[in-house]
Amino acid sequence: MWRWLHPYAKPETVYHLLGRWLPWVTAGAVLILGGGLVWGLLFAPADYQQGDSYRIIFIHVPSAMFSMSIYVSLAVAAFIGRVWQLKMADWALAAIAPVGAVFTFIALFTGAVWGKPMWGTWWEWDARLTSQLILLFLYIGVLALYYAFSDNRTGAKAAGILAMVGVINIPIIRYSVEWWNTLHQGATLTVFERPPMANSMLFPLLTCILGFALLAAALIFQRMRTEILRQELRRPWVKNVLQVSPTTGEQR
Amino acid sequence: MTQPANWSALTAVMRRDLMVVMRRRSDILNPLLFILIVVSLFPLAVGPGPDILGRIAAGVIWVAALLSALLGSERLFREDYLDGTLEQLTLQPQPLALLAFGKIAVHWLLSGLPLVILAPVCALLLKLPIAGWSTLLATLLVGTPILSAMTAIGAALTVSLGRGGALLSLLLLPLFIPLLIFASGAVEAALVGTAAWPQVLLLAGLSLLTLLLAPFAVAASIRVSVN
Amino acid sequence: MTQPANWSALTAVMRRDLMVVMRRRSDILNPLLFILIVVSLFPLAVGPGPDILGRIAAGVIWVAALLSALLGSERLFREDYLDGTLEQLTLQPQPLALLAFGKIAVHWLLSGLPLVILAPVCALLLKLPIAGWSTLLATLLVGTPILSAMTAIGAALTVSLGRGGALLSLLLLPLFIPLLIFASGAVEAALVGTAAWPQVLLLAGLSLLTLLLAPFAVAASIRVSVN
Amino acid sequence: MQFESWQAFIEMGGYGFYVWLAFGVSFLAMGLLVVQGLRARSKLEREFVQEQQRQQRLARRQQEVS
Amino acid sequence: MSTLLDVQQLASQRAGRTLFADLSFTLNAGDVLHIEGENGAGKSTLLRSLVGLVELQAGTIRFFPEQLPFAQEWRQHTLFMGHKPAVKAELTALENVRLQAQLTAVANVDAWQLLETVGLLGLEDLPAGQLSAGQQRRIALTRLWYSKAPLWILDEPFTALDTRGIDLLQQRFAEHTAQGGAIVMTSHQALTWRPEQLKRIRIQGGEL
Amino acid sequence: MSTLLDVQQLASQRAGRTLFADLSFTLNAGDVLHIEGENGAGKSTLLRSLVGLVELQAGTIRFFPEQLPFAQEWRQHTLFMGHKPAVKAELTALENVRLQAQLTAVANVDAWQLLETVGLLGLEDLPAGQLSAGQQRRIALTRLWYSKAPLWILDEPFTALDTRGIDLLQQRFAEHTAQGGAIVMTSHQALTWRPEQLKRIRIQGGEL
Ligand code: HEM
Ligand SMILES: Nc1ncnc2c1ncn2[C@@H]1O[C@H](COP(=O)(O)OP(=O)(O)OP(=O)(O)O)[C@@H](O)[C@H]1O
Ligand SMILES: Nc1ncnc2c1ncn2[C@@H]1O[C@H](COP(=O)(O)OP(=O)(O)OP(=O)(O)O)[C@@H](O)[C@H]1O
Ligand SMILES: [Mg+2]
Ligand SMILES: [Mg+2]
Repeated sequence: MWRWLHPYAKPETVYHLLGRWLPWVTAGAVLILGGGLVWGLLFAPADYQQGDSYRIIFIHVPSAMFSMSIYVSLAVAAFIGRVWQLKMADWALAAIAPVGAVFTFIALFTGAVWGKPMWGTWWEWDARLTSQLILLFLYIGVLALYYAFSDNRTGAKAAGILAMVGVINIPIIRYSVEWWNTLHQGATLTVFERPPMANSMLFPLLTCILGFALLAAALIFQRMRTEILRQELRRPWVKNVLQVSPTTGEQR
Repeated sequence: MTQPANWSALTAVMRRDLMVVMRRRSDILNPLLFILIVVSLFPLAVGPGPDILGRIAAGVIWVAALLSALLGSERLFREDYLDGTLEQLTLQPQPLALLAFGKIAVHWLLSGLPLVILAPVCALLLKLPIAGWSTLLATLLVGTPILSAMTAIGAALTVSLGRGGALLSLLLLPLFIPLLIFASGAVEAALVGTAAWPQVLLLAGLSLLTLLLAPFAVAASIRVSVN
Repeated sequence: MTQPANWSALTAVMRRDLMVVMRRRSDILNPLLFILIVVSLFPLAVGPGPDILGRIAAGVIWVAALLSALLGSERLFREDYLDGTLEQLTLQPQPLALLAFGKIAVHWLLSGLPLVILAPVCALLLKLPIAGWSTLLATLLVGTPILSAMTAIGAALTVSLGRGGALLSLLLLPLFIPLLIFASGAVEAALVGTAAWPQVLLLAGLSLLTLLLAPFAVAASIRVSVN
Repeated sequence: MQFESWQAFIEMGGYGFYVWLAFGVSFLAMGLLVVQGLRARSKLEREFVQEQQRQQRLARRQQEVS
Repeated sequence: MSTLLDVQQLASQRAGRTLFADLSFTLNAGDVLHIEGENGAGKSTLLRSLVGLVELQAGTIRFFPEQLPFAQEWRQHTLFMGHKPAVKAELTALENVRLQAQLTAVANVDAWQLLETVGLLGLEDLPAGQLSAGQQRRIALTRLWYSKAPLWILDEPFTALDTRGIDLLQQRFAEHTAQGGAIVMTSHQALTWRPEQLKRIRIQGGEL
Repeated sequence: MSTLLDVQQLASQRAGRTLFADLSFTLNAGDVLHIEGENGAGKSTLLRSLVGLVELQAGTIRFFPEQLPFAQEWRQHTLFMGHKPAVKAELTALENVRLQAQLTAVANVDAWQLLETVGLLGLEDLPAGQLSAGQQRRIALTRLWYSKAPLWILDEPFTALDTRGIDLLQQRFAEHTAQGGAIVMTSHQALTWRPEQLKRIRIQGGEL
């Protein structure tokens, strides 16, 4: 069943394949996300309860959404790397994790900033907030382990194991936090009660979500290419790739 | 490959580790005293008001458990790695996961068990209301093995790095958090009079699951580190 | 024997230790993250009610300081002892106490300094009332060097024993207790509006004294351990 | 267009500080991510060139020796 | 003359350098294979890759009797000793020997006898860390006296031993090969004993 | 011919056994003192007690020039290398060499040159822990190439080195003694070099 993957599993092939897609994905990300944000900031109506502060939603919600799905993809990559001994899946950790970590950070930060006008506090030990914070720590842990080893391959394998252990924990964390918080205090601070969203707000939001997805893909592709090169630095094919433009990096 | 050989290797690993730590009989007391001291730090740090103390008691005892697990983590594999024991272990005919289980068990004996034993004293020192005692004990009993197993995974992953505890703690503490929440939540529940057993049962289930899976994760990590 | 030679040896010791821990530039973050995680453990353990959190905040941050000192303690001398670096250090022409001072400084850089830097964030996370912030910062600044110095003494004494952290903590924690009492007392004073500077000054005095004497104690302990 | 003036757009109905802080930091973070990615790539290229030069140096020295 | 080990076209790279490539050899009962090479040539890497401690670049390794299917089975037929002695400094010589034997699942070793054989009698109660360098090596080497593994893979077994110790060890090697065992070893010192079936392989090491 | 070291009636006990007693010798410029003895005889103990790492039972040790009054002064005139290499596995060869030199307060060593001398060029960027056993020893041995100490005290300097490495080291020994230095060393391997002023002392070791 994995046989069909085989020709694609060659680092060189993947490198060039990603290189071919990268410009398109990047262009799409810039256009769609830019459009979505302009739409959201300039044209969407103000919220009748929150006024214009709600416009933070156009970054907060997409980044929060993808912060979690990216972690799942991280674990899937680690699993493939472990079970099918696909080195490149392990390397993908290094491409995926930083993007996920930054998305998580953005969700946290925009949430905190939004919380100040809405809830009157920057930080609250609310279930969602807490689990997002832990998610950030998990990302950083995977990254720290990946780069802690001087031998790239060993680092990739070790981080893969950690990513898998971490993902088993994600639902547990989620559940525990949710449950812990409601026990201690009533639902005074649940993430805001919103009226059913008007289309004039929903459509820019959906555009932004799509834009974030493309952005994540573009970032990951670019990093994956670098990572493939790093891991294969001493292989002959890399010599060809890098010597096309030894100094300027035109070939990127 | 036969059962008895596996068993003797498991006990050999455990006996060796225990002997190294307890060259002297008096060393058995060290983990106990460590926990006592950590727990008695808190009344000093937060002031002795019984109302506050009682409310944070379960949390504090659980934090002490995490710390005692973390403090014992470096010794789990590091010296074995440096002196070549770890590579010999990977070459034994017994499954490495079995030997890893032995390591986890030793870690628990040296960090988890003392806490379980001392829990009543700690509860007394921190003025935990009586209603919470049995639940606290139950959570410790089923929860500390999870700590040991997770610590072993982290320690095995970082053993070849030799970089002090900061990286290790970074990896482990997020994984410990659910445990902390469930456990202190259970005691809280007992204190306010609602049923604590669902959480305790949940912890027990998690514990079993972890003990079943962790040895394999540890074994895989050791193989990665020894390379 | 000349001043510059002493200076270069001191920096060499410090640079070596720092490099071992921070192979990469990004490793600088690890101690910071460790502190953040430890501090965020507490709200999870004791529940998020802001009234409780604020009252125990200073104590918790100080307990985190102790722990981060203890966790870094094994790495202070143990590997140097095992690989022969420690015996080379005792044979250098420079006074061993000077090199010991270097070790203490590194330990502080890796465990005390991150805490001082992150203190505002920690205070925010734990909802410490604004009135206590400056005092907390002051106590940390003058108090954490004492922690590092004491830890170094304990670590040097136990380095040849190879017996994990429990014995070490046992030696050290009683020494830390006065520190904890003064520091959290000072913050408490600031919170209720009385003068905190007497305690802070006292801590500063203690700190100077310790930093002056500890290197000699560490040097003597190293010589005993290397034998 | 929801805002009458540039000024109103900046003020965001009184929430300007929060909205622009959130957007600013988010874009800063993403920008740093992009820059870091590109720099990692060019660092790799530099390393590669250095490595090649080192190989040549070593080869030359080996020839001198023999 | 039965074959114990068959190695075909082994290749290994470390940090981008090819240490050896296309290395093939067969080991029969009674063989002693002395692997030679300069510091950093790749001798230890070769031995470690034979037992699976290092990943191989290419090549096949077959242990005989081949009907043994699992990794765990051939492990029982192989004894590996690397540069590090795996002796616990905190435990006494006696404890070290006993626990090591239990770990390798050999029941009923006479630890006292073993200590006498390697010349450590009278020192059994000292923590191994306080013994001299050669004495610590001797503790590790006791494994050779009770191991039932036919294939021994020894990395620099003579390190830190005095001449009497080296002679003792070579005697044991002779016994082992006479009983149908085989030995793969490295050493920078020449053997003073002349095995009947001595093979040598020289590894050149990679180009820098 | 100036005297560098004068040792009178040294005695040492370890764990209740007398390792040596009444040991006296003098070391002049150009001398090589080879201390012999079986494993556990007490060679390392002797060397370590010369530099004060082990407490003496009895005897006097005098370093010359004697007008140097403080312990710190003779330390600058002595270089000791024991069984353990004091090489940090986490640091690269280059970093190890540089930091070691700074520690011994020798300014301006050319670390690259040193690495080339001991044959490690091209490996300077690998963490020392990944180098081969002999290569790690070589890192530690670079100290011999810049040390200004006249008296060298070396415990088993040939461990893990290949024959070329041993030759290189002996060359350096010859240079050192020719310049008026002196060497106290132990080794279970015979010297292949014949120093002009070779002395031997054989330690019998205590009765068990
Ligand atoms: C540090 C603070 C905050 C964090 C870490 C945070 C985190 C999250 C997360 C993880 C999600 C889930 C996205 C998903 O399930 O796909 C989310 C969704 C959301 N958040 Fe936040 N949040 C924070 C503060 C806020 C604040 C203050 C508000 C508004 C008052 C807010 C409004 C929303 C909304 C409207 C959603 C979408 C809900 C949905 O579609 O289910 N968040 N946030
Ligand atoms: N884990 C590793 N990562 C990268 N390179 C390694 C690793 N282990 C060994 N090497 C490299 O492989 C080469 C061979 O090392 P090896 O230990 O096999 O040499 P050796 O022949 O045993 O030498 P010695 O005689 O000194 O023991 C060395 O140059 C070393 O730098
Ligand atoms: N710290 C110690 N405590 C007690 N006994 C010790 C200590 N160090 C060494 N000994 C004993 O002293 C004796 C001599 O040890 P030493 O290391 O000097 O031997 P050596 O001649 O160097 O041997 P080798 O050739 O094996 O290196 C040994 O029997 C050892 O048990
Ligand atoms: Mg080797
Ligand atoms: Mg010796």
